[in-house]
Amino acid sequence: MAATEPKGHGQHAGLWVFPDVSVMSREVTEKTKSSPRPLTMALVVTGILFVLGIVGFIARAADDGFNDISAWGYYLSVFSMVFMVTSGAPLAAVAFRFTKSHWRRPLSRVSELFAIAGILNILLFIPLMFLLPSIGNPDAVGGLIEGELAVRRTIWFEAPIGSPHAWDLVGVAGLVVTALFILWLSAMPDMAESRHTATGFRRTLYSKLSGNWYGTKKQWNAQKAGLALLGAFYFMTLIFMQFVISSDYAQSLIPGWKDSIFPVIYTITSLHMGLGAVLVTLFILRRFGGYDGYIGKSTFWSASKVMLGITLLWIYHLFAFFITFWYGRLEVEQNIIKYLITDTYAIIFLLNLAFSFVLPFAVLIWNPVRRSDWGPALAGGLLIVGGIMFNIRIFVGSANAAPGSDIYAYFFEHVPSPVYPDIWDVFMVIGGLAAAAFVYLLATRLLPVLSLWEVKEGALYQKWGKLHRGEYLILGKPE
Amino acid sequence: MAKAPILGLFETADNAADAGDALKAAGVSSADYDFLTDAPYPEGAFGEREEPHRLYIFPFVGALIGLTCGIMLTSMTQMAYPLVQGGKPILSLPPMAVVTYESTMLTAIVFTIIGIIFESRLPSFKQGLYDTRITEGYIGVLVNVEEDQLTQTQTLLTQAGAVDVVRNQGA
Amino acid sequence: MVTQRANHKWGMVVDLDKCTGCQACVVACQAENNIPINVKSFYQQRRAYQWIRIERYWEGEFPNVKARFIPILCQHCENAPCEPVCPVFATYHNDEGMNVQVYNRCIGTRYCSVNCPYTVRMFNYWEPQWPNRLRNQLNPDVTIRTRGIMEKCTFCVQRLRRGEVNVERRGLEPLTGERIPVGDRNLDSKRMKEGNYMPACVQSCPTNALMFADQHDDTSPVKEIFEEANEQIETRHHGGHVDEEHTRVYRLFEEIGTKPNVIYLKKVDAFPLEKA
Amino acid sequence: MQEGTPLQSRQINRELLVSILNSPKWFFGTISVLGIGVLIAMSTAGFMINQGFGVTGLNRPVMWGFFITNFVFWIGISHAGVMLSAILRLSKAEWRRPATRAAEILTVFSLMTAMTMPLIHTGRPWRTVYWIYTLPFVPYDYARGIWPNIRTPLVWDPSAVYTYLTSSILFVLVALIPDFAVLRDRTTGMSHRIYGMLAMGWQGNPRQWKLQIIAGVLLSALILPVFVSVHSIVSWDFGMAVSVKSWHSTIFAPYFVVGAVHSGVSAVAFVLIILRYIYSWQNYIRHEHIDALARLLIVVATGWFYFFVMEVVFGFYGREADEIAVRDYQFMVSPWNIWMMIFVGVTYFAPVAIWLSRSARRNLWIMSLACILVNIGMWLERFLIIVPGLARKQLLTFDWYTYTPSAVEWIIIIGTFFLVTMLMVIVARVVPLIPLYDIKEGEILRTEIKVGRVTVPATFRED
Repeated sequence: MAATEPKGHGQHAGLWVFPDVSVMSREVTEKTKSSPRPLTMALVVTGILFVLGIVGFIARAADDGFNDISAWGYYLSVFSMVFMVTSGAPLAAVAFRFTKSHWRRPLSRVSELFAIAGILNILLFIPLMFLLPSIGNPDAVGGLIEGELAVRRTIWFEAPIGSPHAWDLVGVAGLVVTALFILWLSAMPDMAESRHTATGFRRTLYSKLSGNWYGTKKQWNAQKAGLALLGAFYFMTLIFMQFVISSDYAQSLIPGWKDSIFPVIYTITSLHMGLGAVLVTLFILRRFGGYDGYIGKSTFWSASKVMLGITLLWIYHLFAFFITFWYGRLEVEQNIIKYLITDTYAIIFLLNLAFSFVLPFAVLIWNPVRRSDWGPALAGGLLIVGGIMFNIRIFVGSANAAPGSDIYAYFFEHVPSPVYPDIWDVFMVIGGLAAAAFVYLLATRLLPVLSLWEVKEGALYQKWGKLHRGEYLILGKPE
Repeated sequence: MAKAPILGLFETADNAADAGDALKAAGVSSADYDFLTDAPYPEGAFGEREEPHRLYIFPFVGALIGLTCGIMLTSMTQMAYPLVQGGKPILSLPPMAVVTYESTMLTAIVFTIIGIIFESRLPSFKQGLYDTRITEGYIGVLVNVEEDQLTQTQTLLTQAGAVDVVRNQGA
Repeated sequence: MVTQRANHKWGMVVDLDKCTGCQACVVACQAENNIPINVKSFYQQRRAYQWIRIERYWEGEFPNVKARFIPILCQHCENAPCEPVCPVFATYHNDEGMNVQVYNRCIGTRYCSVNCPYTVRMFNYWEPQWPNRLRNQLNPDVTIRTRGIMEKCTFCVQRLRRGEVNVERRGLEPLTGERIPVGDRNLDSKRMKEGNYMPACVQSCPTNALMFADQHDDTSPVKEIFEEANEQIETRHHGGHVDEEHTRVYRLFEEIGTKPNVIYLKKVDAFPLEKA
Repeated sequence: MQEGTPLQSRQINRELLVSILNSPKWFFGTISVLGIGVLIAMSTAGFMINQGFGVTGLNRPVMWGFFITNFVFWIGISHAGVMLSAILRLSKAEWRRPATRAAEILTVFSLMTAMTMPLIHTGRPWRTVYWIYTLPFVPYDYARGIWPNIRTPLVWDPSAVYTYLTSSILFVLVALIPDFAVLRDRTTGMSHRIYGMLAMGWQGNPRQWKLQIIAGVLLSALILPVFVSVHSIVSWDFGMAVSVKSWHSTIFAPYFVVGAVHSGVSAVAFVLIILRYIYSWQNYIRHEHIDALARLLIVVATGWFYFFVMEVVFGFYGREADEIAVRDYQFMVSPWNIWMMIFVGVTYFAPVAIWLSRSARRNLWIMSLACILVNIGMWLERFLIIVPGLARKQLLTFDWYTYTPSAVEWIIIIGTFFLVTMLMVIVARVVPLIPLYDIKEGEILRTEIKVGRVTVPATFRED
């Protein structure tokens, strides 16, 4: 079991854990192999919900077909939820590895494993290709409409071949593949370590994937460089894809909605959901998974500061959007505010505001709460709910803003009434989220949820030391 | 029987810490001696006492005051001078939010500054026993003892390795 | 004894079909409102004072070209972008639907002009000067603006005020001067015409291209035009469609949502240019 | 990240107070030259106020020009200080230590300079008292019952900027108390008394130090939101203007903030290089500090570029003729297209290309070149946002015009640069631009970890 820390001076006791690396590998691999009862239960439940989701999808398809996007608002939003979580979560590992923070070490694998759940993005996206109305106005073909109304407003200005549908799919797939590469590269040492001790399918998997990794200096350097490069590339692709998805499937569907900050808000919400999911997972692992010897509260504490930051960023960007639209008296802007904020989806918006800013902020502003492990996890959960509300508000709203051919109108001139989910929509939303959880749970059986090599590396650079009479943490910063 | 200050100057932090231990052993209460340094040593480096403070209250109080003032100023000025401008409501909230936010932050910060100065017991212009060598890297151990114990405290400090011991003139 | 003023909502209609671009309105405005003489350098520096200006656009290619004229003045918007940005309340919307400028408050941040889509707000770059022989033509009812402040079209508010005093308060018929019974002391368009209680540009327009009246006044020619314009907005709000072919009514930059109190009537082009 | 040799606190005092305790020969010469420049600018401003705004190049469509550009620029520079000291304090980055003080003082002075711009750019500056005293709690012209019109961004501006100015001045002063104590112990006579007053009887006991440290973190956390709000509000001066198509964009607030950080941090890096050169502070402002700043700048610049691209993309996204007109004027029409190319080149591509190479990051000449380039670019950015937008405001092409600044404007703009430099030089004579106690703390906390044969630099951390 992990070594207990010496009592530091002041209130920082209980913050740091120093894993006992000698037994770590064995213990973690044991945990990975074992399948405790609650876990199997969770697998069963999520699996059932997953099936329900598929049922809902089929029913929806049978009811409405794939022609009119306005029937698929909730499907759109559930795709976006899964996309936000699974693409935002790996960023935690990438970003904090970039800043060389020691506290990220127990966190990185947990966040990278979301890449496997990210495979769902591709599956979920395929129907959307058929749903997105084409850019060129079909009425314009007969020469009935020329000029500004001949094409929808999109970021694909002159509509190159196959855009946006095919390119979006390529982008999503590329993002998922990049994330999987990062996972593979960062898990390679761990797989190599246990490729001989492991049994069954894991043995074959590990030995296949870890290739000829022997941990030579050269290999380590190559791995570090590769992780850095892939990380940078992943970050760029992520930002770009979220810009594309948010403007293709939300902004361009509301005629005349020209809001340059929306992609940024979307990305921040995605960070909310990703980091939230990571912290909730960490909390479960620490409290119930028996990983408390490896995941210190310091991880939660440092992550909570970042979380507080992005919570404030969210409200800041939202206000920047709101005040700009409110101040001008442009008809289209007033209508969009009415539609998305004050009138049609007012309740959803209030929930979104509460869960994305008010409640998490109220939780995170207290130092003792941030030092605990439940506080940040709670805030993470709240942020996830907020993200769900955000997606429902934006995507259901966009899909139903201008049904039929009004989508090619130039201005958003009258405000429609809200669209409530029917039973299939509920199935799809729950099922989609459950699917992500299901795949993630499977993934935790596949690979250790703790990045062994990183934690070991961290153990080299963190220790307790005496300065005169006091005892403090010593952090080494390797170049 | 009044208490008198005495200040021992040490080259190294370890000696100063030794002096602290010695004083504790000699039964001087931890409220009676202090370590004067020219740089922030991490808390407890000399095994000194914990310093409780209530600094965190100040920003909250300030923020509350600023919030109320901001809301009152912005809303009441709009009501007091009801001119329609650009079809906006007389009491338009989004602009209020901006100015109110600024006033909140301003008062919070000003209160924090006041809190810092107050909590660190400044300004204290009739400065007690002090030596300019402290800002040269020497570490001062300032002890308040009964006047009759001054001499033995001085010897105690010297044994702990004080390079110099300063006392008030006429004591 | 002062009787209560009727509540007015002034509005102007510009019939582009009648406008010949003769600039009479510009001159009249210049004379009425004590606007400084626009010397050559003012035009070269693009600092000419023109509360109302005739914009001239060419249509088509030489040899077959047509000149198009549009008089542009302060649109007295309901949602005027210039108003809320003034830090010192120097411009605001009064209860007669007019966008008024308070010269004494103005400190000249020029934000209102920046925020005016029609660029009808003039800034006094220099101290205004008149040659001595023109001193006596200055209108005593209008303030002379000092340098460093904004000024703009006021719908000749001084004339309207005189009309209010004479008709609504003192109750005198503009032409005959006999007393009006207290019941109908209203400033309807007939009395406005008789007493010239209308902006100088309207009064001076030789083709009656400019119409000015109270939108609440049933006898006024502009009433139904404004109603038509407002109906169009309503229909569009309720998802209806407005047939652009069969209406001449429009407002400048309608999509900005400024809701001007000046309405333009499209030109009916009897002999359109053949598309080259 | 600690290179260089360990330092004794005697040595630290001697070397960091060199600018104060013994006056350099070049001081008065420099001051007088700068002062003359400032005087010329001030008298030019006086001439402009006396003659009226006719002497500038402004005209009817383009009512805002160089002054507003310069205002936004200096506000942007002022964002360096709190950005650096706050974010680096909060993230406990070791290399912040020499950078914070200089950055904060640069903040204060550039803010003061920035605020002169809107004052002299009003038509009747002698009446701006009615506008400027719209701080929270200070209603103006009470007698006539006229109150601030809080609906206008021009009133949000002063409230934000004065909040920022007040809090950063207090921030600097509080952080200066221990260093004032050092100076109090080193000086005699009048200056001794003054520094004694400023040090407020600082002793340096654990309680005072603890609160000093907490103050640093707490104030950073409090000022950070203010600093974000300031430039957002400055950007809303433009974002709220519906009539100027290219201004009315929701992204302006974050776009301006990131741009401000970009130019500000570059400015701080430049100031640090200058300080290192004139006071020979090689032991304190080391190459790794400039290096770290440059690496931070790569991230900031890329973030800025992202927002820039967003702004442009969504400018075209609307497909509205009036917006396209502005964009066309910006990107296609000479000379604006040339300025635009220069601006993007020197703001992003050239500097980032430089910063990507480690050797260039550690070459002070190249670094200062890059920093200057960034600031030229950021000045151009504001200019290219403000003027083309106004010159092509709406589709009334009859009123379209351009803008050429007059000599008066040029002189005043250059004068502001003289002013900031002069203030910095003067303040370097009275307060240490590198926090002594911060450096000393760094020396106390530095240690090493042995891993096998190598020793890794490490630091003691209280949490």
